[in-house]
Amino acid sequence: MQLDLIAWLIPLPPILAFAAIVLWAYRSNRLSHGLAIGGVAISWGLAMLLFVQTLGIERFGEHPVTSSVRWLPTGQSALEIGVLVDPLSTIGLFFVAWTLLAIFVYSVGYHNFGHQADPQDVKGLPPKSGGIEPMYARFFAFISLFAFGMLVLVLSDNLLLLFIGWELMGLCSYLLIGFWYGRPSAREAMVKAFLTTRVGDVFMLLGIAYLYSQTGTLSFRQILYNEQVLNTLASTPAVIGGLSAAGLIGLLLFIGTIGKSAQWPLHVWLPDAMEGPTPVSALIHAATMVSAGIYMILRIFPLLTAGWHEGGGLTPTMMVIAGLGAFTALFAATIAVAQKDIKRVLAYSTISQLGYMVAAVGIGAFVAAAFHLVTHAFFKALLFLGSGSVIHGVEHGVHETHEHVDPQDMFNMGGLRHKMPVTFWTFLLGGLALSGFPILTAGFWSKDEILADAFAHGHTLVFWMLALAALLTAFYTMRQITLTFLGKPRSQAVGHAHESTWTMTAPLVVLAVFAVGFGWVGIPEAFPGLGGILPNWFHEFVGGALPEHPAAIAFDPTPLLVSVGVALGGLLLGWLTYRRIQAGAPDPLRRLLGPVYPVLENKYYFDELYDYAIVRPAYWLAETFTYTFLDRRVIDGLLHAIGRNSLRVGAFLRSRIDLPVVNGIGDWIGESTKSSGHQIRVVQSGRVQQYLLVGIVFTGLIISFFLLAGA
Amino acid sequence: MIPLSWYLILAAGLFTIGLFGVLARRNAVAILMSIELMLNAVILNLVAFWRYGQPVDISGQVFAIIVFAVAASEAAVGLALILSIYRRRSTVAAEDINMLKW
Amino acid sequence: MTAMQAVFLLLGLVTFISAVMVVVSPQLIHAGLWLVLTLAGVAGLFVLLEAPFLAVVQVVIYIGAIAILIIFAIMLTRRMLRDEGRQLNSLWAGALVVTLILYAVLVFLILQEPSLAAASQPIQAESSVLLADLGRALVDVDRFILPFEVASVLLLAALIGAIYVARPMMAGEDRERQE
Amino acid sequence: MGFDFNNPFGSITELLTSLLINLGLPQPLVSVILAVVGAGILAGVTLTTAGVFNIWLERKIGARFQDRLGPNRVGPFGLFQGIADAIKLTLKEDITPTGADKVVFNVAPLLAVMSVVGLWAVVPFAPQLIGADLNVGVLYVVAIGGVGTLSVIMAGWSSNNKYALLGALRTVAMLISFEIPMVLVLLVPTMLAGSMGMVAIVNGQDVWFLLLAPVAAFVFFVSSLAEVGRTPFDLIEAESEIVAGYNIEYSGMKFGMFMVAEFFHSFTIGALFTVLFLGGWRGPGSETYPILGLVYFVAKTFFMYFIVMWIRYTFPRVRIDQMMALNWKFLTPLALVVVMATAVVDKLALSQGWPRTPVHLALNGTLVLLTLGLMQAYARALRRRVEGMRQPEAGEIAGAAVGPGS
Repeated sequence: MQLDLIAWLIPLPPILAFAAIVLWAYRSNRLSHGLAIGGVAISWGLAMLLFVQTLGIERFGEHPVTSSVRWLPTGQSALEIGVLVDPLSTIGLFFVAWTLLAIFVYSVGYHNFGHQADPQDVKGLPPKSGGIEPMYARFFAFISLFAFGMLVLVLSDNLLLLFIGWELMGLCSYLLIGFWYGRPSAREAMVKAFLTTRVGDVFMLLGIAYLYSQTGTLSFRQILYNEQVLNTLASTPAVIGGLSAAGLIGLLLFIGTIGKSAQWPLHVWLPDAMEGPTPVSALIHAATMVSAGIYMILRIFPLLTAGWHEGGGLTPTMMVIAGLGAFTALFAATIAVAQKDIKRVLAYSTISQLGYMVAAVGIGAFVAAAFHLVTHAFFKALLFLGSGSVIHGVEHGVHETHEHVDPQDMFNMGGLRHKMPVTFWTFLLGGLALSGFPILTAGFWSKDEILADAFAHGHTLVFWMLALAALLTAFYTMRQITLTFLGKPRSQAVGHAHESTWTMTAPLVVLAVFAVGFGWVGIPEAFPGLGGILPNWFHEFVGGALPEHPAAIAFDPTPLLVSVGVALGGLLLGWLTYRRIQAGAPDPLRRLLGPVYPVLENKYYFDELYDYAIVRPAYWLAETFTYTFLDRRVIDGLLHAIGRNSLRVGAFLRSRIDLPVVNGIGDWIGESTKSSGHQIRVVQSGRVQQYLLVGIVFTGLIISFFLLAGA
Repeated sequence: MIPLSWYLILAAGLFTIGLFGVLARRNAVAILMSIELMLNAVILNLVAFWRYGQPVDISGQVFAIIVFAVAASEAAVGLALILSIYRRRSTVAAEDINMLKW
Repeated sequence: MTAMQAVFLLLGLVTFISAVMVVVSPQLIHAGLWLVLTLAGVAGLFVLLEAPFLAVVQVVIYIGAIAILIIFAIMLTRRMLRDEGRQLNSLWAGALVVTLILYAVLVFLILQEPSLAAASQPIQAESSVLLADLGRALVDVDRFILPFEVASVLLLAALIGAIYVARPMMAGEDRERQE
Repeated sequence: MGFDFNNPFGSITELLTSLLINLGLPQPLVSVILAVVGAGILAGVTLTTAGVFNIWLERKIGARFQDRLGPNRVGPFGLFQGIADAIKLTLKEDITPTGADKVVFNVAPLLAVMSVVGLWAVVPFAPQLIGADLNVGVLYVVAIGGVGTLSVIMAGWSSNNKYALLGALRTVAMLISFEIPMVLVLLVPTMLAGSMGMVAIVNGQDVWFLLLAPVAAFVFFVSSLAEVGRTPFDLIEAESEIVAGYNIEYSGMKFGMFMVAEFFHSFTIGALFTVLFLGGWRGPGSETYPILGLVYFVAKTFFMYFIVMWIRYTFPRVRIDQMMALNWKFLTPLALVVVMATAVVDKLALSQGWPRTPVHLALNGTLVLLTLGLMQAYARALRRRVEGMRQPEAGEIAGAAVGPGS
C-alpha cells in the first residue's frame, strides 16, 4: 500500500466510529466501545505499519511522504489539506497511537463495563457504587472524536489543518472535562479550560493569519524547508519593534502553545481539568493534547529559530520561550510539592514537564524536546492511568466501608502496594521515569539530554532552573509514591481497596514497557560506558526532520552528575520525609517551609489573583460601568430622546403623507390587482386539458410567427 | 418502395389523434391511452428515420427501446395515480380533478 | 403501387382508423381494445421497417403489458365501465380545430421536403446482425449503457412509486391524516 | 433445382421462394408471406389432427388414472370420440347473452385459438420444418402469450356476467404474474444458445438444456402450467367458486374453441419445452434423415404432454393466495437468481475454458440446495409464528396491542 494512502486513512476510523456511535450504536454499550476501540485499533495498526515502513527509508527527513488536495480556493491560490509524514510526525504518530490504544482499553475497565447499571446513577454524575457509567457510549464517542482531532493534528501538512485538529481537541477537552456535568466544579472547570485555552488560540490564529499574509501559504514544507522564505521572514521587521516577522509569528504561535500546553501564566486550567474522568486526564491532559502545543512548536521549529544558528546567541523569541519554559518548569514543580490530591500532583507535574520541553525548544534543543515529548507522554499517561487505578480501587473500598474519605487524597492512602501490586510496580516505574532515575528509565535519558544541551550551549540560568525543578520533581514523585503505596493504610477504605480489572492493568503494563524502554533508543553516543552499544537512533531519525541535521553535543560530566544527583537526592529526600507519616498527621513540609507552604498549597494564589485581577474587574465593568452607567443612562437616554423625536416626526409623516398619498397608491394597486385577478381567474379553471390547449395554441402562434418572420 | 414521408404522415396522424384525445377526452384513463398513442407515433418516427437513415447505426432502435421503458413507467404511474384519485374522489374525469384550483 | 406499398396502406389504414376509434369510442373498454388494434398495427409497421425485434417488443410491452394493464384498471373501477355519458369535454371543438391545423401543418411540411417524399430505397441490412448489434450497443460502455441503465432505474422508480401510490391506505395512516 | 427427398421441407420452401420472387415481390415480403402461409399450414394441419387425437388421448389416459376405461364406443378404442365431440359442439345452439358486447364476445374465442396456433409458427418440428424462423422467436412466444391474456379479458368482460368478469380478473392476474418468471427463465436457453431464434436454440443443444439448466426448466414448466390454467392452477375456472370462470356464458362451438385452445395450449407447452430444453428434433440420426427428427420431436412432445396430464390427475387445486405466493415469493426470485447466476457462470466457464455441463450442473445443484434450505428456514419460522399465535402470553398480547408506531 502506498504510504500517503495509509497516512490519509489513519485519522478516518475514529471519526467513523464517532459518527456510528452517535447516530446508531449509542444504545449498546458493548457495540459502542467495540466501535471506538476497533476504530482506534485500526488507526493504531495503520500507524504502526506506516512507522515500520518509514524506518526503512533512507534520508527520510529529506524525502517525507506528502500528499495534499485543494480544499478552499482563495483567488489565485487555494488552501490545501494534506498529510505530511516526516520523522517528527512519525514519532508523534507512534506515541499517540500507543497511548490512544492503551487509554481506550483502559476506559472500558475504568467505566465499570460489565457491571450492572445502578438505578440510582443519573447522567452527568459519576456512578455512585461501582455501576456502569450511565453515559458510557457518549464517553467513547467523545474520545473517538478526540482521537480523530489528534491524528489530524499530527499528520497535517499545514498550519490550518493543524489548527482544525487543535480546535477539535479543544472542543473534546471541554466536553470531557465537563463529562460529569452534574458537578458544579466540573462545569466551572470546563468553562475555565475552554476560555483559558481560547486566549492562546486567538493569538495563534493571529499568528497564522500573519504568516499567511507574509508568505501566502501555510504549508509546512513550503515555509519551513525553504531557506529563502525563512530568510525573508527573519529579515523582515515586524510591526512590533525589535522583532523580525518570523519572531513575531513564532511568538504569536507560541502563545497558542502557552494556552494549550498550560504554560505560565495560562496554566490555571489544567489542574482544574482533572475534574474529568481519569482516562481523559491521562489522554488529553497529559499525553496527547497538551503535548500538541509542544508538537506544534517543534513542527514550526525552523520558523521559531529563523535567524539563529546552532551555538549562536538566542533570538528574542527563543529567549522568551526558553525563559518561560524554565520558569514554568520550576514554578509548577514547587506547587506540586504541596498538593494532596493525587491527580493534582500529576497535573502540576505535567505543567512542569511541559515547561521542560518548552525550555528545550527555546534553547534550540529540537531533538531533546521531541525525545522528552515522547517519553513524557508514555510515563505521564502511565502515571495518570495508575492514579486512576488507585482512585478506582480506593473508591471501591469507600463503597464497601461507607467511610467518608476523599478517594483522591494521598494522605488517606498508604500501603497500597500489597493491595494493588500491578498498579504499584507500574506506577513505580512511571514515577522513576518521571524523576529521571539514572540509566534505567526513559525519563532519565530525555531529561538528561535537555540538561546537557542547556549546559553545553551555555544557558546556565536555564540549566540551573531546570536542575532545581528536576530535584523537586524527584521529591514530589517519591512523596506521592511513598504516601500512596508504601507504609500502612491510613484509612479503612484503603484497606479494602483491590486491584483493578485486566482492561485497566494491561494498558499500564504496556505503557510501563515504553516508559522504561523508550529511553534506550536515544542514548547519546558519547555517553561513557553505555553510549554506542545501541545506536542513537532517535537523534538520527528525528534530527532528520530539520533541514540541517543538528550536531550531537560533546559529553560533559557536569550535567550528568547534576541530573543523577538531583534525581537520586530528590527521591531519597522524598522517601525520608514521608516514610513514617501517620493517619491524620499534617504534611511535614508544612513545618519545614513555614509560611511558604500555604502559598504553594494554594498555587501561589493564582486563581485568586486572576479572580481579583481579571474576573471581578470584568464583572464590575460589565455590571456597574457598562450596564448601569453606559448602557442604562447614556445610551438609553440618547435612544429615548431619539425615539421621542422620531415618534413626533413619524406621526407627522403618517397623518400628512403616508395615509393620504402612499397608502392611497398602495391601496389602489392592491384593489386593482384584486379586481383584475377576479376577472382573470376564470382562466385558471383547474382543467389540465384547457391549459394544455392554450399552451399548444400559443406555442403554435409563436413558432409560426418566427417561421413566417424568418421566411 | 414506400417513401419515408408516408411513415411520417401516418405517425403525424397518430400523434395528432393522440393529442386530440389528450385535449378532448373527459376520462383520465382515456387520456392515458391517448398519450400512449402519441408515444407510439414517436417510436414509429424514430424507427422510420432509423431505417431510412443509417441502419448500421443502431441508435434509432435504442431510442425506441428507451421510449418503450418510459411509456411503461408512465402507464404504471399514471394508472396508479388514477386509481388513487378514483378511490378518494370517485371520479376519473380530468375536469373534475381540480383540487388545486385557486 | 407495389405490393409493399399495398401492405403499408392496409396496415396504415387499420392503424389510423383504430387510433381514431380510440379517441372517439364512447365505451372506455372499447377504446382500450381499439388501442390494442392500433398498437398491433404499429407492430406490423415495424415488421415492414425490418425491425422485428421492436415489433415483438411492441407486442410484449404495449399489448401484453400496457394495454392489458389499462383494460385491467378500467375493469377494476366499475364506475368507469358504466360511464357511458359524455365522453368529450366542452373543449372538444377547439381541440379538434387545433389538432387539425397541426396535422395540416405537419403534412404540409413533410410533403414540402423533397428528400422525404422521394420513394427512396431503404438501405438493406441483415436483421440478425442488427439485433446482435442492438444488444451490444445497449450494454456498451462507449455507447448507450448510461441511458439504458437510467431507463432501468426509471422503471424501478416507477414500479415502486406505482405500488406506493396505488396501495390502499392502512387504517393507522388514515387516522393520521385525519388528525 | 432438384427435389431432395431427404430434406423435403427445405426444398419446398426454396421452391416457393424462388417462385414468388420471380413474380416480382421483394425478398423480405416473400419471407413474411411464406412465414405466414407456412405457419398457417403447419399449425393448422398439426393442430387439427393433433387436437382431435389429443382429446381422445387425454380422456383415455385420464380414465386410466381414475381406474376407468374411457371412450371406447366410437371407432376402434373410441378413437373417433374427438370427431364425435366436435360434431356435437358444432350442432349445439350458439347463445349470445343479452347485454353482451356482441363483437367482442365473438372475437374473444377466435383470439384464444389464434394465440395458441400462433405459437406453432415458430416451433421447429424438424430441420427446415418451421413456420418462421424468427430471430426473436423466444420473445415471440411471450408476445403471443400476451394476446391470449387479451382474449380472456375480452371474453370475461363482454359476457355481461359477474362470474365471468371475476374469473377473467383472476385469470388475467394469474397470467400476467406468471408471465414474469416465464420470461425471465426463457432468457436462460437464450443465453446458453446465444440466440433467441428457435432453430438456433435447437442447434445449440449438443447437450440438452435440461441438463445445463434444470432449475430454469422447472420454473418454465411450472409457469407454463399456470399459463395454460391446467391443474393445479385451474382455479380460474374453479366450478365450486366462480362456476366456470370467464367462459361461463359461452356455448356451442365458441365454447369448444376455448376448450380446444386450452387443449392445444397444454400440447404446445410440451412442444415448447421440447424445443427449449429437450433438444427439439435432435436425436441419433436426425441430421441425415430429417424425417427422423420429426419423429423424435413428436415423441418428446407427447412425453411432456403425458407429464402435464399426469400432474392434472394427481394434484389438487391451489388457492389464489397460494398461487400468487408461489409466483411472487418463489418462482420470480428463483428465476431472477437463476438468470443472473447462469449469465455469470456461463461467461466465466466460456472465458476460463471450463467444461460447460458439469459447471452448470454444479451451479444448479447449489441453487437447488440453497432454495431448499431457504424454504426450510422459512417454513420453520412460519411454524414458530403459528405456534406463538396459538399460545400467546399475557405480555405478548399487551405488546402487540401497543405495537410499534402507535
